[in-house]
Amino acid sequence: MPVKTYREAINEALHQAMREDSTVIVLGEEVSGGAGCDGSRDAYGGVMGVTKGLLPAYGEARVIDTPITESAIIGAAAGAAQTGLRPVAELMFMDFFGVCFDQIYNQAAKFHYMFGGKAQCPMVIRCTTGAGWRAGAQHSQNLTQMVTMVPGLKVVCPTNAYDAKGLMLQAIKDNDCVIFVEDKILYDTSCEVPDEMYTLPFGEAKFYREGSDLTIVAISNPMHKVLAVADKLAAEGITCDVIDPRTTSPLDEEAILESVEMTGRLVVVDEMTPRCGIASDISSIVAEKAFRSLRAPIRKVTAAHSPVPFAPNLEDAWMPQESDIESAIRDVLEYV
Amino acid sequence: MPVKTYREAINEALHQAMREDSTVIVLGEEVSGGAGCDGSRDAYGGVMGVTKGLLPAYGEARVIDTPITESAIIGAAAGAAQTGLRPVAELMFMDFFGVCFDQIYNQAAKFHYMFGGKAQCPMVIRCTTGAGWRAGAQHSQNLTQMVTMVPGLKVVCPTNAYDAKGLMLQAIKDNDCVIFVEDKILYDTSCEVPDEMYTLPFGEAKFYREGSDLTIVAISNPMHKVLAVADKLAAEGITCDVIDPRTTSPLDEEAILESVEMTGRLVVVDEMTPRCGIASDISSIVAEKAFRSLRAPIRKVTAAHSPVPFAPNLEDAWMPQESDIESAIRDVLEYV
Amino acid sequence: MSTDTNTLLKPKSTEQVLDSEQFLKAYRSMRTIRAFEDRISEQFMKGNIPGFLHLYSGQEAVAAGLCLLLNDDDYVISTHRGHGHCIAKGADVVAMMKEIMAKQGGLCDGKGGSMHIADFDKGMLGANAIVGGGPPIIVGAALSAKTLGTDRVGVAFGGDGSSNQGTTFEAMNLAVVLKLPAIFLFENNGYGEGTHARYAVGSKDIASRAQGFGMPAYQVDGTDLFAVYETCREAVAHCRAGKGPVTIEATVPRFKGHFEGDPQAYRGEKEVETLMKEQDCLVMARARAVKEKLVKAKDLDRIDQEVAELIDEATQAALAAPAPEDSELLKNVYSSDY
Amino acid sequence: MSTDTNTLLKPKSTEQVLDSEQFLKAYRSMRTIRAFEDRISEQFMKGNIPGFLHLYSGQEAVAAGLCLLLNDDDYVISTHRGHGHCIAKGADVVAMMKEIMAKQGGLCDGKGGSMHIADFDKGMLGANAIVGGGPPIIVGAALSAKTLGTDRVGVAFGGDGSSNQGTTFEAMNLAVVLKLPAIFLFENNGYGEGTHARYAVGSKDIASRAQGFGMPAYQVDGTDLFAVYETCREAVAHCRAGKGPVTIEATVPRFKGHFEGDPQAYRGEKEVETLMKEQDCLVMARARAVKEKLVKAKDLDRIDQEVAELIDEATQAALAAPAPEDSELLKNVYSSDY
Ligand SMILES: Cc1ncc(C[n+]2csc(CCOP(=O)(O)OP(=O)(O)O)c2C)c(N)n1
Ligand SMILES: Cc1ncc(C[n+]2csc(CCOP(=O)(O)OP(=O)(O)O)c2C)c(N)n1
Ligand SMILES: [Mg+2]
Ligand SMILES: [Mg+2]
Repeated sequence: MPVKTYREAINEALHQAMREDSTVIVLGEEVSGGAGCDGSRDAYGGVMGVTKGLLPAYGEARVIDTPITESAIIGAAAGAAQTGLRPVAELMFMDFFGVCFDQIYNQAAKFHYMFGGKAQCPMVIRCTTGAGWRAGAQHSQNLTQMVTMVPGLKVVCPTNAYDAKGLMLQAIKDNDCVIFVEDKILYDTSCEVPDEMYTLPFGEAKFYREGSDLTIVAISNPMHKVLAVADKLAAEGITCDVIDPRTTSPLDEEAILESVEMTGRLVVVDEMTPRCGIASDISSIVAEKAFRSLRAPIRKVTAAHSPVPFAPNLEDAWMPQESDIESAIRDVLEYV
Repeated sequence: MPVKTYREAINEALHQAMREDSTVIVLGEEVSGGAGCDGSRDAYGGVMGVTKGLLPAYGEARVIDTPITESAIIGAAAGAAQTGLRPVAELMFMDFFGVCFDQIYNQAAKFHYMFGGKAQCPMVIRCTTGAGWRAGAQHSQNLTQMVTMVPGLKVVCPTNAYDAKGLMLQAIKDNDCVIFVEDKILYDTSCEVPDEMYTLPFGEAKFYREGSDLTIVAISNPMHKVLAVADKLAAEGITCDVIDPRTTSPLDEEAILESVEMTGRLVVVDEMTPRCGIASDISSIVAEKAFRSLRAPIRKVTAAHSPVPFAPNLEDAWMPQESDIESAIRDVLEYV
Repeated sequence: MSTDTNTLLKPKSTEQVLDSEQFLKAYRSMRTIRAFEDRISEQFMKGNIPGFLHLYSGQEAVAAGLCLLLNDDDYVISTHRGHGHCIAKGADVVAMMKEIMAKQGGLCDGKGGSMHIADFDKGMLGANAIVGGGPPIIVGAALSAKTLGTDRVGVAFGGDGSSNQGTTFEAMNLAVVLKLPAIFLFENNGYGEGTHARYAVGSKDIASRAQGFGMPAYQVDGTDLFAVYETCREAVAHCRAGKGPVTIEATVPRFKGHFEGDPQAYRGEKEVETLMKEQDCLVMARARAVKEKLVKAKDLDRIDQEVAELIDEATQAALAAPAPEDSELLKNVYSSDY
Repeated sequence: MSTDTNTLLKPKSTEQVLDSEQFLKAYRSMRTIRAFEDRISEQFMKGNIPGFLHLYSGQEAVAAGLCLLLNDDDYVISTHRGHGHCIAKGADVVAMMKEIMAKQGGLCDGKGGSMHIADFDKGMLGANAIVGGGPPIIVGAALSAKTLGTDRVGVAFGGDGSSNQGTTFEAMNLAVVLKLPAIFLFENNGYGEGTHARYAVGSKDIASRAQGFGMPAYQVDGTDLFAVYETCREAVAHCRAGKGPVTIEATVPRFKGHFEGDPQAYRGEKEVETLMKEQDCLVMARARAVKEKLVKAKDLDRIDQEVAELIDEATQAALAAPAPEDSELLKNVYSSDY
């Protein structure tokens, strides 16, 4: 099977969805780049290159560069979604929720319910997340919890290229507003990705590893740190269920609960600040629904409770690292 | 001691703070009302009447009616806070975070840290919250978790008039950006409130009731439903610690943990949607730090995972009610 | 129409261009709105309506005049003050009343209420309780029209107050950049709650501010149905011809409080009384149409009568209808089930 | 100055009004900016600077010309492209270099970096990595000035791209409503990342759009230090006199990519080359000042020399400085401890 990067996989999904369905459009800042300029068009294809090639293939009517105007971008996507299109809007960085959040949580998320099921809002909001780029406090945040908490939104956070393609194709097909969270750190990672179109269902966790000593749930990029630790532990004979929910809303509670019922021990890892994050959420679900099976405290491994600092050493200290994950795991395993 | 309503208590705190410190200003939509009109000024004194009388007392330079422009209101407050004033900005409804959230979580919350401690942002954002008014999906939300999760913000949610006054005076004195969450349902509730100025510290929980069978933590208006249930149970000989954190950030973890260490059982109640809320957050903290003491699953009693519906019966079903709280408590108590 | 952005536009003529059939349609629409608002005000006082009401009384000529020019598949998006737009766009008054009373059979199954009333079959994309929430969304509806090659237009109603919200400006700029068939119709009733537009709109002039964004902008007396119609006719034609967005600022009186129950201490003495006497669009439209022999007074009387009956019927039906089942709570959070 | 909002303003004269001392100050500031940006570009390529850099090269006359008119206690707020504003406002270049290299002794203790560089002692309220983040905040600084009765002014720098953001418009309206001493200075360098202003600014014209908000607005050639100075002189005087806000649109070339490393495929062939040859504000300022005998060439040469030394020194100091202690991570999340 061909090997593709996370970037290529999402790009391919967008290409295929646009080819198949003429109501799919892409809009956002720099989604092609070069609008109004003297040089070449499609100069960026998205600042991360994810939408590269869409403009030449589908034209300006369907690949729409916008001014810097996030509220209008998301609002326009929501309005278009209600009136016959399937927009894929891009927010360059998830950190920019703040300049358009009303259109996300008060508008797009609520239309279907608030209007008694008579409106549909089939749209995707792509946004990048994640620290590690030394991009500072306003371009490094993982705010997945801010959308996960909103009823009406679905939230997807793929951790590999294969999942990214299948989940993107599902997101575009889906009739609700889907927030598609791309971890910038993952764009150049690759794995086998079929050329054909395929979808992956929402709300179905993926087991990266299976084991019996511990359950580890991780969201976005930290999953890869978890895997490194899990493999190290495996060499010591400690085996873990390593679960990637893939979508935080809907959440595959069942997979997590079943695993904890077997292992009795849970560590949850994300790269959000610690208060009210996904780690808290999953922990609380397990503390409510699988309490009887729990044999140790549930440990959360998250980023620190501070804005993301610029200095590389501080940013590294801010992010959850393999050593943090490992020591949390060992604590939980050793608990009697 | 004189009895005052929650509305009067906050109003008095604002009056006293403005009288004492000429750098305190109030700004927002309709904080006095009547700007540019032919009729009387201070016509509203805030749509809830909380800022009534400030304009006549302190004048237009310090009690500033604004256009409908939340990003500019919060941004202006943040800029003023950095340059010598202590603004108290009003967001009429917490639901409006979406039209100004960048100025809250990316700007005001981060200045102090991001600029190496060299900026300070001593401001208060007052906002109303809470369902029950049949105001529909965009005017009824409790989004306290959205600000609690943000490092750099402090979040206050008083449940009675006495606390409201003391916490407001502390909030205005505080050198950080404080989100002051007023539950609309509480404005007409009253209790004894001293005439003098006093402050209550942040991060110090209040015990509404003390007991040994169960710990109940509740945020905002649901506290009053909890108290009704707790009193009913007390009549049956069941006694509970009923804890009001009063500030969700900083959170008085210690009080909660100590209580759970004693009771071994916890129910957390809020009026937020269930995912990534304060109930999840507190539950996860206890599941991590007081696991050994836990003798039953931690139950969360929250609103439903949907937008707030308009119809009264649906809204009532959406909100956590006494019966929900009672049955969660009984489940937890009965768990063996 | 000139697209010279340095001149505020007036419609080419405000001579009578409405024919009698159209006039009757508009009159019926205006009368229905007025009667509807009066009735729900009364029902609100009786405690039969939960929540908040913002009535459209006094502004009827704007919604009615514009919507004469729209088809069912054109789009409008509204504000917290949305009943008039909804009725003018053709929504079923019975289903509206049920919605506002939170009953089964309501336009939004009782989940929306007055501030979120919508009728997607009539292209009415919803009242919106966030000031400035609508304009970005109508840009999307106009984008659909352009992308799908229909000749539909999208209209965002907004108030003077909403004209100060950043989302509104962003929507205007994006509509210009993408040359979309969008109309930004600002009903300047002088007030955003209890704050006057002469205070809150820094430029004092919404149309010219909009014009600065690079689109043609009209100012029109919103109490004059004939003028509204002619202005909107030009604006709609401009949009349908693919020439991009247009702004219209219509000055109107607000007969009622910001919300039902508003004591309105901020208004001048006798202000409302005078407005109701001198600026009632229904009275003026009727007088002119009869005087110019466009229609007969008795035809209008008949409409008044029919409307009164309709409103009675709607009220009875809504009062009699059951509340939604509790089990509806978690229905329609998502389109697809998980 | 006329406040007629229907006419875009030009400064009354662009005759030489800078005296030689001021010119030397501005020249030093411009040269420092240019040399600073060149040096960090080089250091970035060497891997000594983490994160992202957006260089100000080509736009120096704007920051330098404006800041000549400001005192340390006046306020500016900047954008992601903030080094020039920071230097012109008087920040210590050594501490800047340390900040950008994420070192101890940096202006923000290494927590901010290029995109969040600030110097509160100099009234520089920070670079801001959110496009449109600054204007609302400067409204607050101007509000402080008005409320506290100082004669300070606040300047929000912004790009052409930022002029499309709703927050910017809200800030302009609020500044007009409250009549605040705020200047909105848009540096139109033609580009928002890889999108041209002629596409993204629907009105094609930032100044006249701002003017629609009801404030005087200037357009100025931002490569001409003399013109910038004169324009800003009028604008600052207007603000200090309590007459409310002003907008200035300054057209400037962007010599570098949007960010360091930007391949710039969207730019025309030889575009940058031509701009650097024909629109270099430093070259032009120097030529005119020498020709008009305002200063001597050798004085300028000496400044160039001194600046080069300063930049060397800053680079050495920054390279040598240690990274922040890891223990700093949780310091300054809050002003007070709990
Ligand atoms: C974002 C937001 N801010 C504030 C409000 C509260 N509010 C509701 S209506 C209103 C006034 C709106 O004025 P205008 O746009 O002139 O409309 P009108 O009420 O006159 O029809 C305000 C401030 C809101 N609903 N949404
Ligand atoms: C809210 C927001 N949207 C988008 C971006 C990404 N971004 C950073 S700079 C920039 C272009 C800004 O253009 P302009 O205002 O003209 O400033 P210039 O880069 O030309 O100095 C964009 C789109 C951002 N940082 N913030
Ligand atoms: Mg109004
Ligand atoms: Mg630019």
